[in-house]
Amino acid sequence: MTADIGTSLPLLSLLLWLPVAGAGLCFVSYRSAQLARWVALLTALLVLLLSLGCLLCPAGPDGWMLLTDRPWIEAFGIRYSLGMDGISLLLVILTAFLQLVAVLISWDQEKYPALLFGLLLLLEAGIIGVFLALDLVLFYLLWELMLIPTFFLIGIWGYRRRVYAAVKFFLFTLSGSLCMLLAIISLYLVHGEQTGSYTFALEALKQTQLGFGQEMLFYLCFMAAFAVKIPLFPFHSWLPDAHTEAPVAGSIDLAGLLLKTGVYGMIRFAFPLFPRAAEQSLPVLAVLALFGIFYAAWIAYLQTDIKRIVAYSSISHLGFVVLGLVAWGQTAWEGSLLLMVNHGVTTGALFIAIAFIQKRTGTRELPKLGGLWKSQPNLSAFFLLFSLASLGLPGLANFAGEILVLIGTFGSHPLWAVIAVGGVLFSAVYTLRMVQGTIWGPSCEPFDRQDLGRREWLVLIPLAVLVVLLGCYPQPLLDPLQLPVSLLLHSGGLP
Amino acid sequence: MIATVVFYFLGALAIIATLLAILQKNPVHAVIYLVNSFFALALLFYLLGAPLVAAWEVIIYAGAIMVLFLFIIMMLEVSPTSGPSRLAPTWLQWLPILLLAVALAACTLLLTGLDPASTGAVARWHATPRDFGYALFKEYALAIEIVSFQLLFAAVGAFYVGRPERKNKQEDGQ
Amino acid sequence: MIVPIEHLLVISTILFVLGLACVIVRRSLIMILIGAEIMLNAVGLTLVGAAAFWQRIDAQIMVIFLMAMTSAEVSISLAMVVYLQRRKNSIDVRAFDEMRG
Amino acid sequence: MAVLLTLTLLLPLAGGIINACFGNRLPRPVPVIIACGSVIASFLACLGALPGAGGEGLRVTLFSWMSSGTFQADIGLLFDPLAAIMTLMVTGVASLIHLYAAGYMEEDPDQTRFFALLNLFVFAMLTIVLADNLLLMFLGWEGVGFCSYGLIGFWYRQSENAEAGRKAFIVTRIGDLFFTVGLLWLFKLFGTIGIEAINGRATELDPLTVTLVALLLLGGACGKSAQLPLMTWLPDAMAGPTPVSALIHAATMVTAGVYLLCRMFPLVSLSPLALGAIALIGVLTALYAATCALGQREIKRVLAYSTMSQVGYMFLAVGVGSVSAAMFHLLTHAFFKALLFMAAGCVINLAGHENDIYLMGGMRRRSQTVFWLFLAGLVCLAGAPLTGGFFSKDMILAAAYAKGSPFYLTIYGLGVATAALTSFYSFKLGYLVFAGDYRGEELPHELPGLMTWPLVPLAVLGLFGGLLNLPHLFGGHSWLSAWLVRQGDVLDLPVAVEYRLTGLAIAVFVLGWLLAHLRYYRFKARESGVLSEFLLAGWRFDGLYRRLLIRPFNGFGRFCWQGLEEGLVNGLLDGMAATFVSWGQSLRLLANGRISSYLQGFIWGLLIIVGWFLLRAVA
Amino acid sequence: MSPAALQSLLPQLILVFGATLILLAGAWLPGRRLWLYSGALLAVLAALCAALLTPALTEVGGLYGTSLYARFCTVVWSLLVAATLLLSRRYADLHRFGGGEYTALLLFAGTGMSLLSAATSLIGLFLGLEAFTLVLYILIAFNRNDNRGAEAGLKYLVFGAVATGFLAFGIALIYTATGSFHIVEALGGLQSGGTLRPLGMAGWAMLLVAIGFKISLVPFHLWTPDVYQGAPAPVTALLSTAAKGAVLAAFLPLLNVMGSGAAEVKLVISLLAIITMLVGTFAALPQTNLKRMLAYSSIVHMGYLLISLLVGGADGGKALLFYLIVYSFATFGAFAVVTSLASEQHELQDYDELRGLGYQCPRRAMALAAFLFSLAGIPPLAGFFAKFGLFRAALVHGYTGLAIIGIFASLVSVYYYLRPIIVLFAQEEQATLTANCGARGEYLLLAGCCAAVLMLGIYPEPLLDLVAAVLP
Repeated sequence: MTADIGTSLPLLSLLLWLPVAGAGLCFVSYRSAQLARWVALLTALLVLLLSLGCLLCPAGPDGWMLLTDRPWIEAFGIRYSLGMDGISLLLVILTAFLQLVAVLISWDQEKYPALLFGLLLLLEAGIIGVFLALDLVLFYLLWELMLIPTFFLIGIWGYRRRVYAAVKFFLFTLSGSLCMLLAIISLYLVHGEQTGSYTFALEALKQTQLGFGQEMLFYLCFMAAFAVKIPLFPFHSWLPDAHTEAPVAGSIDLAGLLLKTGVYGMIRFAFPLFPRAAEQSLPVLAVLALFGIFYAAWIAYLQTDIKRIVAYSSISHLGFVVLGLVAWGQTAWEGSLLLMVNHGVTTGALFIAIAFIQKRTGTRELPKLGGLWKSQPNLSAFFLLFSLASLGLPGLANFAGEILVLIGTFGSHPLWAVIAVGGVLFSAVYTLRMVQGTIWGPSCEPFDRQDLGRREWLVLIPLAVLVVLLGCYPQPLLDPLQLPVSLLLHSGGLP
Repeated sequence: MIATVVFYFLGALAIIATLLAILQKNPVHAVIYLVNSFFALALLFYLLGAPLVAAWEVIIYAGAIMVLFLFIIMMLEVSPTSGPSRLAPTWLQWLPILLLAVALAACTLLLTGLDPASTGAVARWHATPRDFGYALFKEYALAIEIVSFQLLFAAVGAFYVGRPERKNKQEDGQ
Repeated sequence: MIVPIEHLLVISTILFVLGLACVIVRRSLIMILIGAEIMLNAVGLTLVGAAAFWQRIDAQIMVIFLMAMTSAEVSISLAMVVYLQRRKNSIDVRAFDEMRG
Repeated sequence: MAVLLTLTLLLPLAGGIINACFGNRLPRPVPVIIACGSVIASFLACLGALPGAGGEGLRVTLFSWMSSGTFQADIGLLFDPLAAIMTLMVTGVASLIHLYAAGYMEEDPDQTRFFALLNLFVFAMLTIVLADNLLLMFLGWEGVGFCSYGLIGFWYRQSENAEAGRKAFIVTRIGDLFFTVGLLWLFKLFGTIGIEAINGRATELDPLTVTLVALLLLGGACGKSAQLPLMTWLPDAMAGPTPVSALIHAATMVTAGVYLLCRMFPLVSLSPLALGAIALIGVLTALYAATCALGQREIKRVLAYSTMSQVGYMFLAVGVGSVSAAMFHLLTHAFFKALLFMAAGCVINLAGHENDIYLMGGMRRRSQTVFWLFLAGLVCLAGAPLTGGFFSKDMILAAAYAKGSPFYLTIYGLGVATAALTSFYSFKLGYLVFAGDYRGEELPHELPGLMTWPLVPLAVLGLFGGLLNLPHLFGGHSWLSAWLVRQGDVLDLPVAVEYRLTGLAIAVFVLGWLLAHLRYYRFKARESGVLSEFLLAGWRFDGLYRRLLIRPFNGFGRFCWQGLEEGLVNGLLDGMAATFVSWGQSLRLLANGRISSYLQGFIWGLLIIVGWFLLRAVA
Repeated sequence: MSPAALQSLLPQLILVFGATLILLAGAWLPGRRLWLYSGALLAVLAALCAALLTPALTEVGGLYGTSLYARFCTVVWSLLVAATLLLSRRYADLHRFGGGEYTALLLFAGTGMSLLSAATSLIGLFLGLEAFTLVLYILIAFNRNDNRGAEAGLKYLVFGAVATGFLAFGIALIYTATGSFHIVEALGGLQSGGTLRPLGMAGWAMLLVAIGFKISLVPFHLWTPDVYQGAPAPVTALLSTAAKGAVLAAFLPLLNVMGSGAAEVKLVISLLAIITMLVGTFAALPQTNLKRMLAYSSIVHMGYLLISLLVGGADGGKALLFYLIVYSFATFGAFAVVTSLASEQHELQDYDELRGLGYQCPRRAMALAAFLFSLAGIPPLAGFFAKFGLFRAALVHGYTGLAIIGIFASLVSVYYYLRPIIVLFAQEEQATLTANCGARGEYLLLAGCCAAVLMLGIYPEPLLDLVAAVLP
């Protein structure tokens, strides 16, 4: 590892702690919604600027742009160890951006605004931390830190079945991550017994010599956590409920960010720590991913709640992401990571559009919607654009990632890629059904005839620009991925 | 040899008296039987070389505590007609518990019987009051202190709980 | 030599279990407390026997503490009995099952 | 030159974006002017760039789209003769149609959306044409699909329209799957997706691979060009505004499949099997569509089936190895079919927005101009001698005949039969619409000038389009073949054979006309009967697909949702949760508030512990 | 008693004489706040003494040790008593507690606890345990206007009396086997030939029942929810933290001094741990009363703590003490919230009564949520590192099965911790809420517990170091 470059300005720690501080401020100022709002906005903005500032840091030969490593809990061998490479960078920027959007979108929230903003910032800290942590316990801690804010986001500001959804989300993710915790501690013990140094540092634990059965067991435990978060079939059943019942900010965070942490965990932790087990598991993962793509698409096709459709579509798209990982190649991985970012933006945008639609019509049920273009042409246009991006129209965001995944996958496993191509068709089928029922057809009567307001424009335009830009010129995102991806691919000892 | 016979006799007496005590419907009768049992126990203590303990057994248990019980029974007017007969369990209720108790006793005894020490004999031995007093006030002085405080606070507690409800809560100051 | 320690344990265990049975089966609060007294007496017997067995005085001292403790306990218990009788007008333990579940 | 070429591509895009983003805020005629202006400017820029297309052609790389690992995709243009001729046609026809649309959509409140989509469509179509790699082509490919979707469902308030758009998008996307797989495979084979590179190195492949790849490309082309078996979307697509039908579903987008096959011809031609398949699909579609056209009642649906049929001819041309014949027919067809559609739009307008040809009649009296324009298109379609359609169709049939093998002779025979049918339904249409008396009730609508005069150049082009590639027999020099550097396509048949073939073509044309004249000159009554119903419903393919594909699709989806998702996965989880809680409930019964039962817990616990110890001690 | 012995016992002396003084003075001056505050002050003073004073003797009267471990326990229990006194201020006002008696009894309970965890002799252990148990009988029934308090007192009394019998019988049996009350000799002499002597087994069986009652292990746990529910909330706070902690702290050396014979006992303890964790968890699931739920939760936590007892040694000790302290903060905090919500008529216990409270009293509700999350072991709250340390210790020492069961239980337990949180925040507000606005002292305590729960969740190192230093 290179020396601590970030000493002059502890960028990584700032990224992690700034939102925490902001959240604290929000909680403290719980009496004044206005203050909390601005605190949240400024914090989110600052974090975004900081994360963009990280772009300026050059990457070392080992891929790390910034590293921070300090003792934390020496009694257990836990270190406060953060690091940023190209992969983290992209995801951190995505997080910061979407969180800013989430703050903006929640601006008018009247129900306990200070609490909401505080939780959003806390969640941001957790997610950013997950993307930066290089110590397994620190990672786990931040991984779980995401739980509480999300639980409240769904549980307090959600819709009708919010409690069920929130509890289900909590229990699901927790059960996965507890498996991971067990494996983390066991791995630490095995490593400690072998080397005499008890540590949770990722780099050190990679050197652990494991028997194959042991390795597979640990790997499965790790994957339990990640598979739930991604979510892979059949661990996905929390997702539709959580997405559907969550308020818009929660949906953005869930779909845009939380799901990505699972994939990130796979490439940063599960694969490098247990390369042999990972290799053995690839076919299974591929089958699950492929099955998930179609299964979720099929279910999405029959839903009548548009938010639920988008929720299932997330499962389907994440199937592509996992497929790309399974293909185990530069192009496929870069495609997966790109698709992750793009899916985050697209789906987040879709959820926002849906929230606006619901605000105006009071419903998300397809049979009650229709003909929105007549009264809300601008909103409908945005909705259409995001839907198209979601179904993978070339030139819009998702396509760039999907095609790279497919190309990469075809290179190593043509059959998987060919099957996956079918998923693209399916996504068109359900997405167009959703568009059809919402903006086309005979019009329903919206309660609120106002088209987009100023703040709504402010939120939607950057998203729309991004959706187009990421589709037309994804290269700036691919460049920083190149080195870390190739390092990760080749360090694991897999072909 | 006499001592041994007396021992078994007293043991049997204590057990029988206790058994009768717990089977009584009327608590007053039960207390009387129990006093019997305690007397037998006190004699056993004496036999086992603890005359002082034997004396206290009579004074404290049979004397003080059991009288206190009687006193409370009288005070609460737990009449033999209404209260106790209603409160006395039937044989049917006794049976499972007795079985359980027998099983428990059997297990415990089998277990203790397996210990090599259990065949060891209790020898004739006599602790003089001097030894006793020495140990009590020299070695266990601290324990005595603790016990005394315990008794104090128990008394306070008993007083607090047992005192009648005041109609007028004047002590609610501040 | 009077008896093997085993026999002493037999007597005290039987007494102990009798006390226990009394506590469980009886419903009158007073009888329950009496059962507890029986159990403590059984312990006393064991201790005195053990003292004789080891020819040491400690166990006898312990019996004294036990008695003191018992009397403290009894005083509180009986005060409670009075208190409960006054509140509920009953010394049937079955009357006290308001909290459950 | 490069700048002009770039402008050709980007001007429609700019127009589209401006209209999409700001169209609603601009005063009324400005969006239309922007739309038409940008396409016309694009046409002019294309004309300017044309000299660069000769020989090796012109290449422009704008920027790198994405590159990852060994994969590299640029936004790069390739302006070679094939692309040039196509670009010219697309921009030219699109310009005229834009002008026509300006009149057609004059009163529509939503015209900015219309023009934005139309401009975007032109951009996407030009992307297909000019792309130098398959991925960029795919971008255009999907782009036209989307624009077509948006324009078919333009009048979205009727659910059927939007449904038709969706159907078009999804059915073509089935074809796109094949294209995508082909693209992936080609990249794996060659490590590049550049069209020239692939064509140049195609000979390195083994025959089986070539055949499979070519078939995949054929699949893609079938979807876009509405060939069997992915043809069901095209007739429904007529729900869109007429200019859309003219531009997208007649002149340009549906021919994209043909263009793709021509583009990749060096590769495709390496597999005789694939060529045979292309030819077969082409001719079968041509025949199928021609029969369906016979049974249609709506004017635009007749034209839609005829388009399908004509595109089938183009496929046939590719299948028999004659790129220039395919492109020739593509061009003439673009002219006369655009003309026909737009004239049909005029007719519909004249008939007071009535679509049913059985409710028309006597239209000639309502507008002579429209009649003559429509007739010009009709004779081209029917293959009247010396019209553009005649020459191009003849070239295709001759090329099929020239192949000589029984398979191709059969195909030739089918092609000729189709030609007869074409002539028959063309004139049936003409008679029903223009001859006799008006049978409808609607009053005529005014025809804006913009809706008639852009048709004139098209009529001229259609009628004299044959000059583009006039065969030697008629004193021409096969200019198009030369331009495309496909001199080999110019057949060297004995003159007698050529005369025979030409004669046959004329004969079938006359036959068709005569039959139509006999039957339809005097209108009798609406046809009914099993056969005509069957033809009207397009051989009931829709129903077949619904039963074979859509219903099982829905059924399986329902199984996944209600069976697996709700029943198995969620049921299992909820059941587990319920079990846990019920355990808790039964444990609650233990805590019944009774002191004695609590104490029994003590005893049991003690008994177990002592018993356990006893066992251990004994052991 | 020698001056050296007095000095060594100074903290306990402060407590007990303070209690007596307040008791006496309280009879003359019936000021409630005055006595509560001065009691708290005394308790803090005792804690300070214990923390700062290096004792002159290593063992006092052959009964109580003065090791760092014992003093550390004294500090913790004294502080908890002080906190309870502070917490009781408003509650005592509302329910017209006799200030002098209440304070004195609590201080004496503190004495008993600190003696208990310092015991080096079985007699000392017995006396310490009985000292605070006796006092707790009264404290639980201290609210004389409450039937439930009376019922709770009765239940605790009956079980306490029976448990005393078991404890004494166990001690008697062990003495019979070894002839000594001193823990090291008595328990060390229980094994022969590498296994536990049968008499030792019988003695341990009785001891386990008694201890099982005190720290409410399944199946000796059934009293717990009833008593917790009925007792005054501040008393419950003490009952669930210090009272249990003191027993556990005393339990730890008992197992440690056993040699090879400990294996037999540990087998039984692991069985108890398993059923405690599982039964407690499942029984808590359907609870709809906050205090009962917390009671079951404390049962489950005792199950976890048994694991650390099994691990034993320095590792287990560290895990135990750290867990115990973190658990105490969270549980005490939770009961403090209950206390602060109590009105004159009743405590808000039922979930129905708590509905929408998150918006009426956001700070307290948030604090309660934090405590519950900490109990559930969700990062970044202290409960996580407590569980982490505990399961880590278990895995290090090969108790994999127990660790897995523990993790499973803590997973399921999340559900019942979430329920009140949902009730507080996620459900519609109730029209008529009877929550109190709470007193300053309560807020102070809540803030303190919250801060501890958060800080220890982020940076537990200082406490871990302290705990490691304290253990022998």
